[in-house]
Amino acid sequence: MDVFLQSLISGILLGGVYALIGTGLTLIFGVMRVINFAHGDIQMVGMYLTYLLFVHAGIDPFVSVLITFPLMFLFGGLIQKVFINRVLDALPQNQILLTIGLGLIMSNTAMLIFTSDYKILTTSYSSGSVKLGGISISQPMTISFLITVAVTAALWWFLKKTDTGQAIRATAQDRDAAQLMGINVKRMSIIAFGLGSSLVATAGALIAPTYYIYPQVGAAFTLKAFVITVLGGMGSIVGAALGGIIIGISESMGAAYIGAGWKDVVVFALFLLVLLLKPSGLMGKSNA
Amino acid sequence: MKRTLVTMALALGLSGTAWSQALKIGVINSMSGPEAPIGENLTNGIKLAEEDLKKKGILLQIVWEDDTGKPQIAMSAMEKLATRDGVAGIVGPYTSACANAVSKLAERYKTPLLVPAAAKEEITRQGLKYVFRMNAPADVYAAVLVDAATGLGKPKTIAFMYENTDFGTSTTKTAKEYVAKKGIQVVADEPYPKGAQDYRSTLSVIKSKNPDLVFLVSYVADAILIMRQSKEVGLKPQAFLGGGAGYTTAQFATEKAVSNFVFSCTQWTDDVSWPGAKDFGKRYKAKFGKEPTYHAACAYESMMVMADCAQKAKGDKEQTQAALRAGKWNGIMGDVKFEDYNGFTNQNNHQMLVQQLFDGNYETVFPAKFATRKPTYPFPGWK
Amino acid sequence: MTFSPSTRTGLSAGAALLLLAALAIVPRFVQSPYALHVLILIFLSTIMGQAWNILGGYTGQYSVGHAAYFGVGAYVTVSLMLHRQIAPWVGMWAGAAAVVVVALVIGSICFRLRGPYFVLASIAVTEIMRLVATNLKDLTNGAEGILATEIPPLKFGATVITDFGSKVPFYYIGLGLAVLTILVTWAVTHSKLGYCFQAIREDQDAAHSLGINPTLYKNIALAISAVLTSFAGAFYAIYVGFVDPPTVLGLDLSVQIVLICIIGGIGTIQGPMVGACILVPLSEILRSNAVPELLMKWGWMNGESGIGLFLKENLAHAHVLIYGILVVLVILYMPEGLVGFLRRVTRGRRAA
Amino acid sequence: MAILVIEHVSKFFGGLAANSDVSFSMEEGSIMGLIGPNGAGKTTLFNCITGYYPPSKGVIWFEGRKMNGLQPDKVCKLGMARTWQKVRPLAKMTVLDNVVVGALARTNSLRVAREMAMAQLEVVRLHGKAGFLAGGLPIGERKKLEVARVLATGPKLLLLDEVMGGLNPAESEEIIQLILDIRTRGLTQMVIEHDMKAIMRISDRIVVLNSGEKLAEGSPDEVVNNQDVVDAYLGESHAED
Repeated sequence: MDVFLQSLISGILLGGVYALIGTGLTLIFGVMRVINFAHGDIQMVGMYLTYLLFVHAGIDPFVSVLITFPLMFLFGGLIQKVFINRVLDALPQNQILLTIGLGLIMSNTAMLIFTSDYKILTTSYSSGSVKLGGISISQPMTISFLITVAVTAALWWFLKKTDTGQAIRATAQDRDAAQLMGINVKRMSIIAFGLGSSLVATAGALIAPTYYIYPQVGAAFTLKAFVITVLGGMGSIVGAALGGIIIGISESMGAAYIGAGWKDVVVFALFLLVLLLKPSGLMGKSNA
Repeated sequence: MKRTLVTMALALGLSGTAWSQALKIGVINSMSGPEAPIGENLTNGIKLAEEDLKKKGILLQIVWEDDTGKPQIAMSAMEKLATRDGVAGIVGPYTSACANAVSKLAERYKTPLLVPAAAKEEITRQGLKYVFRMNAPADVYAAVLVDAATGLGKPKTIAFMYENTDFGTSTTKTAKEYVAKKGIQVVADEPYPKGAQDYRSTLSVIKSKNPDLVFLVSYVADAILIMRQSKEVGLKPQAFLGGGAGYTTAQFATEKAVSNFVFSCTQWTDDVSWPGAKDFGKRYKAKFGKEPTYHAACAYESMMVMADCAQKAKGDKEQTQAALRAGKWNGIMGDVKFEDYNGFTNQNNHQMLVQQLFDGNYETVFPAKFATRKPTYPFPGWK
Repeated sequence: MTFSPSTRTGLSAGAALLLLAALAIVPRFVQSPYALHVLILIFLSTIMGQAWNILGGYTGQYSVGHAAYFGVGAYVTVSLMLHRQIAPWVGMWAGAAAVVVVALVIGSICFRLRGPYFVLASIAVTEIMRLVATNLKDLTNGAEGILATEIPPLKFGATVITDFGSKVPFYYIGLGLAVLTILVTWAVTHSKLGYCFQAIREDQDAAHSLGINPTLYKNIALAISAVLTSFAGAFYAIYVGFVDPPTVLGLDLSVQIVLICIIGGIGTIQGPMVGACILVPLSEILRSNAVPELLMKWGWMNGESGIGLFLKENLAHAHVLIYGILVVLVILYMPEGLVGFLRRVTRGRRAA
Repeated sequence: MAILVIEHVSKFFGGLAANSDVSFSMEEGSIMGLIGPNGAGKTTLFNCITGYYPPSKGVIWFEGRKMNGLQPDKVCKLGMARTWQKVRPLAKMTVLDNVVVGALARTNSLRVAREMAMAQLEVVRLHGKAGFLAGGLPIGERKKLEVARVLATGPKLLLLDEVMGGLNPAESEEIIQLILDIRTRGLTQMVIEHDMKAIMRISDRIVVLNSGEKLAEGSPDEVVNNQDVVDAYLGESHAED
């Protein structure tokens, strides 16, 4: 029973961060229909930024989100404007390769600057936990989960209530129609890519105290982000949040009951199952 | 003087003739790609060796080759070094997969290959005359740790948790065979994919089995994560045994809250009484700004040995091989001699050490003749 | 000057034969095993790229999971050789048979999806195969991989044709397989299959309305592509003598395969060859620090100067970075690959 | 003899009926006009007949054979071929190769297919552009290419979805002549068209759809004089002009 509860709690807490990563990707895909293979690498950039702020300015990783978020927004927007924008109408395989190339550039530049050493942020609360009966709840992961909830809620509010948010949603729904309605689609794409980058970088900052940083750290997260996004329905924020939690729980349960080596098989199998049974994802519209 | 000459020759574009006076030794290492974090330690070790050799008046031309962690690229590198660059010998590759792939080429081209730190046993078990290995292979990792534990208490059960890579699985495989001989029962066998963020569910499964020993094989960062989360879930065996790699790093040691009293085995440590070990640690730290890992030491000593042989052989490959076979060294890795035993060929029967962490400091606790402190056993619990 | 189509075909066939003849006698003049090795890698890349081209280039199904077929081909061939003493040139057909089964299963999953979803599904399926290969230790020896350095000599009756003691037999096998792949591609594109494949690529619904069953033809394309890829895998396994899940089933490999085609020119018969001829030597040059060495050798750079030291230290580390920059530049400025780019340039010149 | 019989065909998307209870039949060798305002369900009916959607209810008979559930490729091989409202050229293939793809529905030999394709290109007078890339053709020629391509599949029944849409009067006239020409070869044709003058000229019978239902059926004269049709469709169409 302890094993079950422990796995469930860890899965949910982990899922929170996954949700944020997925939300970032879903926003980018929704607006541009580009599969961003550099997503994890953008997260890596965010993680190094967090690391620099922690080591050189002594800023707590959770607090540094306030700096990372806007900086990575600019970073993502720039990438969109300079590169992605030029392949929006290109063949999908070219878009994929472009983002793969950009990812290679980011991770290898990081390697030149920081070497390929593992960087570990040790905060006073890195291994802190609260005991609840036989199970323990990680303190830093609980905080990061709460921040995730707050960020997701804020994003949801932004997309529903602000003019820019609504324009982004309109663009995601139908790019051509949005253009006809006078929405500046190019600007929306830049904002969406910027926001997507901010979100995934925030996820990076949030896991920094409990994880570690190295130049290739992004690769695994990119794949995970795809799975989460498709699971929830490409373009759906609520879906991505839900997908993140589901993936978190299935990883954790898979590790406990089938074996840690098989947990990713569980995740990918789940992914294929959803693709086949409900290609639009759990929260996607059926015609999407 | 020689150095000035070389510089002048270079400036004049006469590099070809000048270089030919230097000993050519190839290095194959994972300098980029997923293995790069460890590969970098080897690079640094070899750079330090290059400096030291220069001081001794042995001028090296090292031909660096990056295998990016891929066997077929390692083969490219090997082909190039052996047939185009005409090196006297090669130090590397770092990973077992790459070392395996190039070993038969070394034999074919009669080019001595000194593998510094790859653990897979097969590498020196193929009867290849030109393949040498500095470090102790995977079976020793497990044996030395289990010996230390059985010498200190009476553990009856053991749980394995290891990354499902070549290194992790082959180390654990030999460990399982070894504990079976010692009559210890395996209660959990949990391979995990490296780079996961959450090990809590696996650890709570292990905790529910209540093992006497927990045997862990992980690289640097995972080691810290696993120990942090072990503390979280309250796993408390008689001893944590870290099978090399991640449990022997300075980074791991600094995580005092979770690393205290963890046993680990290593090929090398800077507090051991082997000549030059302490000094190597100091100079390494000064030059690269971090503590050396055993990979760095293995690579350093490998380059020193290879350069020594190559110089005696005046760059001739076959004579270099003969010199490696015949020679005996005593440096920062202790006694080095390449021997044939237990099915191994040209294997340095290296003595591995067991260390325990005390408040951020590694102390050698086993075997007794190298021990610097009495071990604490069983694990007294989390602070 | 203009040629009639048949004259042009005749000319290019002649040029191809000349090239083939030249390649066939290369080992007589080139003794350097390293040079032969690089050529063998080029052949291997050509096979992989051309095989992918049939599905991705001609049929428009952008699989980023071709490592699955490469890996199965490699594993089956090596396992049979090691455990059942079946010679690789026999075992590779068993590998091909296994790959067809795998391909049809993967096809039945992935071909229900289109566009980005197809790409992601192809990645997911291949990742599952990699993870299964890592976990099923009894079948694949798990992460430790399979080492197979002893290759049985190739015999014809009692005569030993080769004992694989040098690069040369591998050179000819690689060349032979590359030629086979190119011939298969040529035959496919000059048959009904090729028309059906391209129609599906251009517009699946329109093709469907013209009497083409897309599911059937996509699966045929996949099967051909997968079998040829499995040959590449088998060849790799025998040549390198070592297989493990990350190298023969990894996402890196799948991406590499696609890259060969895209750099060269997708959906053209020359594309994969051009791509292989560029990418293999390029990565060799960048990887082995040849650039600073040459600069020093030619006296353009002082090895002990600041810049020299910097380049020597970092260029080897930076080769993947340079690779990434090249990929980005090609996608932005030559989206149809080098072959497409050259065609556009020459066409432009002809028009002018 | 009726070549095509539509019996009580309905098609629902979710709760919405795109076609409901449509019935009519076509005589061999005739031309039937299918008209109706935008969203009347004309293209949906085409999609049902040619196998892109299975009808939700009802039966489609072609030459006495039940067609429900057959895939589009099978439908094509049985002798029904369609064009698309929004032309779908195989853009990166040549004009000739586009038609060859159609001809391959009838033969496995490339040589034969090329000959057949060339013949059809001559019918639509595009043989001069056989070597051009289809994606580079102007709209009028794309429409003709589309007709040549379906003709090459050797159909008995052609379903033409707005082949005159977006063309200038001269081009439209060419297509009209083409349709009449095809009739002389004994092929049956169903034509969706917005140009009322054209449809009145070429059709033997006309079916009018409105909101998914059949509103009227008859000769062009009968339809024009049908008050329901005038109210529902022609009125709107005039208002549009």
